[in-house]
Amino acid sequence: MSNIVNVQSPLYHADFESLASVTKEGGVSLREAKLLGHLNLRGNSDSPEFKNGVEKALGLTLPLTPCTSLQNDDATIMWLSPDEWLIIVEGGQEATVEETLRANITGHFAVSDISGGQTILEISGPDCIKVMQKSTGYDFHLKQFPVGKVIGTAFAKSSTYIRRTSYDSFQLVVRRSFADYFWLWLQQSSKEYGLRITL
Amino acid sequence: MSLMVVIVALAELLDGETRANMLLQKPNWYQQKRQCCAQLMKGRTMQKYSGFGLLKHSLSHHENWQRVWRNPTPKKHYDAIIVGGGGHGLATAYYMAKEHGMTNIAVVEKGYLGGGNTARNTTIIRSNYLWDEAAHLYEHSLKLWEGLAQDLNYNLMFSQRGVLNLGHTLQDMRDIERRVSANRLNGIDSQLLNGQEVQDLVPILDCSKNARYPVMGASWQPRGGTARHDAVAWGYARAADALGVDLLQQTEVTGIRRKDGAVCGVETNRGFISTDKVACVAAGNSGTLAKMVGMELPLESHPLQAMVSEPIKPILDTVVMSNHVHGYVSQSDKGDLVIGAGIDGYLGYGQRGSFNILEHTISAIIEMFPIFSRVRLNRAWGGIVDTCPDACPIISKTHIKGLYFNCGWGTGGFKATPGSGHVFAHTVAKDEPHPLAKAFDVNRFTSGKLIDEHGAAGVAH
Amino acid sequence: MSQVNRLELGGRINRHKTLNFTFNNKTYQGFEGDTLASALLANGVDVVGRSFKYSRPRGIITADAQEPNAIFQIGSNDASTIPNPRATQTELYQNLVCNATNGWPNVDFDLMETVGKVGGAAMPPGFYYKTFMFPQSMWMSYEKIIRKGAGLGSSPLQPDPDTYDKMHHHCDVMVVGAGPAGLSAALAAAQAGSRVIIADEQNEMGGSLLCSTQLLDGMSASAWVANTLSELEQNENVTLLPRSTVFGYFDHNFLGINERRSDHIGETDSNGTRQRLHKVRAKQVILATGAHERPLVFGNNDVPGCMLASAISTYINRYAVVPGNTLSLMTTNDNAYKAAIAWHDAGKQVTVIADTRPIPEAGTEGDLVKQAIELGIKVLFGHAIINVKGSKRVKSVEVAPISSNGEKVEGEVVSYTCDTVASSGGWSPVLHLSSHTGSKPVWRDDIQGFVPGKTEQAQLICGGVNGVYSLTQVLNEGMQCGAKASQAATGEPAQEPLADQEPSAALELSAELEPSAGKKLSAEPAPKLKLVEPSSAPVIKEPVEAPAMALFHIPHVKPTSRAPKQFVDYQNDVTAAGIELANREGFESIEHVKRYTALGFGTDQGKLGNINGMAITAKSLGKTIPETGTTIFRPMYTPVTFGALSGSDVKHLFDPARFTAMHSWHLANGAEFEDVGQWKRPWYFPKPGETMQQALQRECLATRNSVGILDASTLGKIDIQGKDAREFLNRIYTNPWSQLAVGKCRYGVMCKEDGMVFDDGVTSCINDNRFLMTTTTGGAPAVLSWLELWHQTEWPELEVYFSTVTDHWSTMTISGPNSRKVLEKLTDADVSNEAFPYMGWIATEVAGVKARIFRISFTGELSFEINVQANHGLHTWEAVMAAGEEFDITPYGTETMHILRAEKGFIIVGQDTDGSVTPQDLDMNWVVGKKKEFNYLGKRSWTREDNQRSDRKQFVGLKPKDKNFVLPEGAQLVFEPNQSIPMTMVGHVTSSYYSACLGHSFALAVVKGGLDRMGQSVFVPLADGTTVEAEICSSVFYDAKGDRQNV
Amino acid sequence: MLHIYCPYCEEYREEEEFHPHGQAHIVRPLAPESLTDEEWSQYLFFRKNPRGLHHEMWVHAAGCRKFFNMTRHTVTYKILETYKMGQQPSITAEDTQ
Repeated sequence: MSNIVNVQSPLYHADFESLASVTKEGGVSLREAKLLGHLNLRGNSDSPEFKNGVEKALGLTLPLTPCTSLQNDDATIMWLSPDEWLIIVEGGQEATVEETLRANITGHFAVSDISGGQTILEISGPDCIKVMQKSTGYDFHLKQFPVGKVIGTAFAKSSTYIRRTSYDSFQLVVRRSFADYFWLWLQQSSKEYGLRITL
Repeated sequence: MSLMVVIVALAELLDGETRANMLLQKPNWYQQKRQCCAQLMKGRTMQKYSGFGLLKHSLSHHENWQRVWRNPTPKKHYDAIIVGGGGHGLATAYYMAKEHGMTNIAVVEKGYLGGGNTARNTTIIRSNYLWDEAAHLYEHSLKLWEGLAQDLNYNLMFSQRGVLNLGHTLQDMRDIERRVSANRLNGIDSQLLNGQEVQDLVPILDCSKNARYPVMGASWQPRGGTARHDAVAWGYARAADALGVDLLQQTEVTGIRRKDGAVCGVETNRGFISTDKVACVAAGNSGTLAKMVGMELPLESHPLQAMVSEPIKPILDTVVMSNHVHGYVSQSDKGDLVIGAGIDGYLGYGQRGSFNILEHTISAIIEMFPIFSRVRLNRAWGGIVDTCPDACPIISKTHIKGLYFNCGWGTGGFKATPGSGHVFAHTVAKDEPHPLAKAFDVNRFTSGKLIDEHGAAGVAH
Repeated sequence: MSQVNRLELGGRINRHKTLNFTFNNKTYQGFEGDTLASALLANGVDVVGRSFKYSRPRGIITADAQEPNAIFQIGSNDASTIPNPRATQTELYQNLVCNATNGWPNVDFDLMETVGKVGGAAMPPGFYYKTFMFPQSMWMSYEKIIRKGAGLGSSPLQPDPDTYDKMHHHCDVMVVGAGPAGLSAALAAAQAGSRVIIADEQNEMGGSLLCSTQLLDGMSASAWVANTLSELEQNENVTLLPRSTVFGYFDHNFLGINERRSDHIGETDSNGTRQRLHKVRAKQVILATGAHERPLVFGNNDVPGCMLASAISTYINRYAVVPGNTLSLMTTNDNAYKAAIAWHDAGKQVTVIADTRPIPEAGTEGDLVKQAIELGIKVLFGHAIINVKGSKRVKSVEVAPISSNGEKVEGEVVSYTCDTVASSGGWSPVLHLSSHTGSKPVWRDDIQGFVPGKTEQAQLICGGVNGVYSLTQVLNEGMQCGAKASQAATGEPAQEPLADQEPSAALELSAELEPSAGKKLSAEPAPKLKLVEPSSAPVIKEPVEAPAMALFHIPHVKPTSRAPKQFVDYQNDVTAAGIELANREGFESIEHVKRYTALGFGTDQGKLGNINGMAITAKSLGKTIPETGTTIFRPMYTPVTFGALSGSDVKHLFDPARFTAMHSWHLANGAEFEDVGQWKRPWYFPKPGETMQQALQRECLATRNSVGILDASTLGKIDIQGKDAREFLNRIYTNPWSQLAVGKCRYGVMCKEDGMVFDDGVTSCINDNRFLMTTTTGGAPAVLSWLELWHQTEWPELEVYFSTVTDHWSTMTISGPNSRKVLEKLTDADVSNEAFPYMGWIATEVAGVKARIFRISFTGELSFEINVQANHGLHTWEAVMAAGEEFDITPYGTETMHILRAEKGFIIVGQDTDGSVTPQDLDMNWVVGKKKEFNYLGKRSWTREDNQRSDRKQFVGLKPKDKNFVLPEGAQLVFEPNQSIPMTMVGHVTSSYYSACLGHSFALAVVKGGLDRMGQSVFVPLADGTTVEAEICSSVFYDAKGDRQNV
Repeated sequence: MLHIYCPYCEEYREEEEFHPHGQAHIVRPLAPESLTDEEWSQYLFFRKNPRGLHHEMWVHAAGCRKFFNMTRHTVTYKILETYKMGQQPSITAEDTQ
């Protein structure tokens, strides 16, 4: 029995490695930020022991304003609902972070490792806002959707969390089983602008 | 088109209606028809319609056509008042007069006759329901449809072009087999078709493996079809009027007066009218009427959208429905593709729904018929459907003597029009449920004996 | 071929670019900038179609969306052909191919016309209802012939070669229509700093200004348009959408816009998007949709050559086409004189103007009237054109004096020779969109038209749609409207403080990643703070106009019923006489009139004829127009392509297809797939040459005898955490959870409040505060939502959280006597029955990967359900396959899984249940908690009367007498096979298979009182007329004691 | 197409993100066993169906997954308010009469 473990991201089958070498031009760039650690955190934001515990564990304040996110070198934490957050950490760190969270938080809370269940697609480029407008009914004007904001929304016939990382770049949190649909959809929607795959 | 009228008229003129009939070897048909007409004539003389009549009237420039119905002043008292002048209400009135001899009755309509869902539906008629109770009721209705134009002397354009319900998954096919098998044993003409048979029947349907949800088979009811919706209301109205029924349009019921636990009359915007029986057939407005007597009904009124394309040359000869991809379509005699959608999940009396339902419905049509992609949608509208928790109607007496309800037909009311009117007329006239209506008593929501037709009624129609 | 009616100068056409096109197999030429209609008129084509009912020849009447006659089939082949576009709204492109949609053998010579003349008399409105009834059985034959005449154009016969998509937008101000009102409104709103979208259905923005001869501030109307557009284009907050029809106005200021991106270029566009559906959510909507001119209703007003007065102006001024040589004009107003003046200026003859208004007092004539008289045009006041002579083209008109109220002909009829008749009965505001959201139009006597009524939407109206027609006023109103909308939209207090959010790490991040983003952020000024000097309205010399006359239906010397046909709605051949007849017959509500006569049911949806029809109804019933009511316009404003409404949601994108981590393996190994919800699940794995039955037999036996493997990843999985998790499970499930120990698993059933089974699955205790729930594949989203519903709305005090982990875990079930041996090769954990008994779970490593293994069994065999993080799913699957090779491990799909579980009598919710089945009906009393403290969901309903019936349908097994006969799934059952139809049915087959392992067929079913009928027979009457018999038996067919799963 | 203010996300979102869940403020009887069948059926099946203001429950399905309440007019479709679970409406039909 081989000791090598093949790890496969949800879009493994799309073979971005090969595509990256052939698609050099395009108004839209797409990258799979794959194999990161994803943790779903639930808790009562009114509870100081919860808030402080998270802050202690992550070194990052728990975002309490709806639809916001915070980030430091090690982790990104996104507000998903008044009692639910998504924590993104480096791949492989999720178990440690989960342990740290459990060690630091007391009271009623929940952490679920969902690293295998989702992936992040990073979409960017001058035409990426148009692709986003084709995909979801949210307003992408900077005034409504500033950098750092994160929204859970319907995306074509699926749903996703979208986080704006700059004027023209976004992260999409995509469930594994829907990843292929997103991939097909984004290819179709960006066709007229040219789609460039990056690694 | 015009050629047709001439030919039909000449055929009628030359050898009368009996000719075609003799060809079909139905010797008693003519007699039956005469009896029926005679019955209709009892109330007053109803001008008989025929192709020959059209030719005759054309000589006088159509100046002498009789009114289709009177515009009467409300009497002080009626033996029964039917609240709601839609198809079901008018049918109820007609059968009460015709079969139960109750001619001193009125239909009270707050707008114009047939102006509610009768005027807004997609006209599909079928009886392939799963559960015995529903199947028998809808089959009763279908049988009435089959002789209705002659009965009413009004062409309802009932076209038995057949109805297909597609199956796209293994579970769809199990459900279809179950329904078809039940229909067969109930004497309803349902058949199970496999994918190839469906393809042969509707060559333009995409039955390929490439579809997102390939067609695996279908149920097929050849006797199902469509009818001209407005004509149903007008035909019943004209025939009821001829039997002496007063049709009171622009008359709104504002209260139901009771005495000693029994109904004694209705308050309207045209004054109080006394009566012993109030039969409510008011679809989405049933709840408002119930509230007048402090009753609640297990009904919710939802928007149901429908739409038509521009008229195109005939290309689709059957009704095609799919629960799974959620849409259905038929082509009218004018050439419009008549398309139905699902209901909106929220309550709505606005006669309009949300745009995303329409978008999804059109996607579903293209999923089934990719060649329709370049056809254009002409008009979309909404009706208000009163839905019951089990997707079956309420045909019921109430705890108040003389008060009856017929409502909750949800998305399937049009096809039931004759049957609904027929069994409700019996229920009201005899003050006891028609045998086919018994199961639809409102008490079923207490006993738990629901008749869950969500499967058969899964896609709104 | 020369364009006989083309003027040598003028128009907005590009004479340097000649375009060839084919109409009815004859080739013509037009210019870039032409519509198909203007090009046909330029070429002197008179007859473009035939009417539906009477097959009368018809010509082009309008220059806009009202056109009822010039409805074509456009396209050269079966795939790209388009039924029913209007020539007036179709831009000409090189090599366009089009045909008339009616007429046999062709539009110029239609045999049916002759028949129409005879039979037509017998076809008043409603004639359908009065005939074709006898005998009943003949209707289908009559209908077949009637249907032959149905429809206008034809559907394509091949799939669409083009693609479509959709785009969402948000804006402060959405301006509908880019005529003078819309452009000035957009400009004002943009200058005030709003985000503006302006859409217009035409190829060029400018609306009526594009054919106006008025000067604005001394410059031509088109120059003003160009300047305004240039300013709008330069404003980055403004989006201009030409060729974009706002077809629907929906609740809460949501608009649907169809942009035609390539229809003007050619038949198809292989690279781009043919049409794009824009979906706009606007804070404020400005309707600047203008007005449509109304024709007058007079005798034979459908003869080709009869046109709207404004259409004539448009063709002359915008397209440099004079559609004839000699013009007669009938009008109720001054404005229409423009057509005669333009005609005259184009060097053609105006025969007569019949002005229906009484002779004005000297000096009170409007400026345009004066101008016409000065030009020497014959103007007859108090006159009307009561009839037209001609068949395929107007030959002459009959003019007569009429009474001052316009109701009677009073005097001698004089004939005038001409080839073109223009008419104008005034203008109708284009209020369709406002009506889409339920707003009822309001009649205004002063403008003789309906305007938008009270609305719930944040909607403003300006210009023609508001009954304002003088250009100066239109521009002023547009500007005011734009400013007002802008203020309303942007003056609102900010909804949320996001913009003032403290600079966070996220913002710093953005600066690092994308320097320009920071700049963009800060560079975004708040334009509304900037005081912009609004443009002021240009100075325009407006002609003085005398009041118009309210007249719709022109009298004839004969009564309407005997007069020549006076058309109201051309497409459906609705005449004034038809409407009056409908009224006489008792169809008095305008909705009845419409439905009975088909008024407004054409593809123009009554744009041209509805108001005239209402006016005729009103007159005939002795009512006013507002008393007669109005008709509510519905979407679409003009027809919208199905493809555009579907966008990209077609073919493989119609609905997402969900895949597991092992999907590529299944594909590579020849799996056939089954759609389960959105999932694609392997159905079975046929080997080359194998039939489905052979494959299933092989898969079943391999699992029963050695080991099989199933991808079970699609089962829903919910991580439940919190100290009240147990209590929550107690309330949701029917069985008790208080005693389930850590490391143990338990099967549970959940019911809805009506007591009917809703979902089932195994839930495992991870630790005292944590459980992992599994659900059915199809039920997963509904179950999660169900848990959240009860927690959020009823029991928020319970400390419990739910997270879906369905996608996180890849699940593979190895099942069969050799499954332990396979597992032992992959893990160091002790998986012996002693260390790891049935209905337990362990955390360990499998194939070098962290795993949870559950000892649960859906096959009845020794089974291990291995769960690994999904990124390791394929790796682990392949490792298991390798380890199992020596045992001939066999992958199986859902069908084998169904057979194996059915042999054990395990239910599948949704297949063996249908929402009307209780746990008791399923003979699953063991899963019903009797002593639970909480009155859990569904319990109360079991004591209702109907639940107490002894003849409820109960879940049993069936053994067909013929051991090889597999009962159809879904087949109905009867106790008495020889009864007549309708039969008394007693249940149905829910699952049915051939069991390779048992050596006979078997089924699961629900049967009335079935549990008390063991050993008795039921019968299955089949479609072919035969009946098969089966014995009622226990639903457990295999290993009743459950020994095999327990080893 | 409704435009709905989610009281948890604190902003307007498109209708496609939400699912309606019927009448709001239906409380599960504390002791179902003590109810008559009639009373139980009222809880199960009988709903207000007003032509006018309606308090109804929605869930922000594609967003924060929170259930919340809405006061909406069933004829005009105008939304007068949305409010969190556990809160009472500030506008009722009586207010507007």
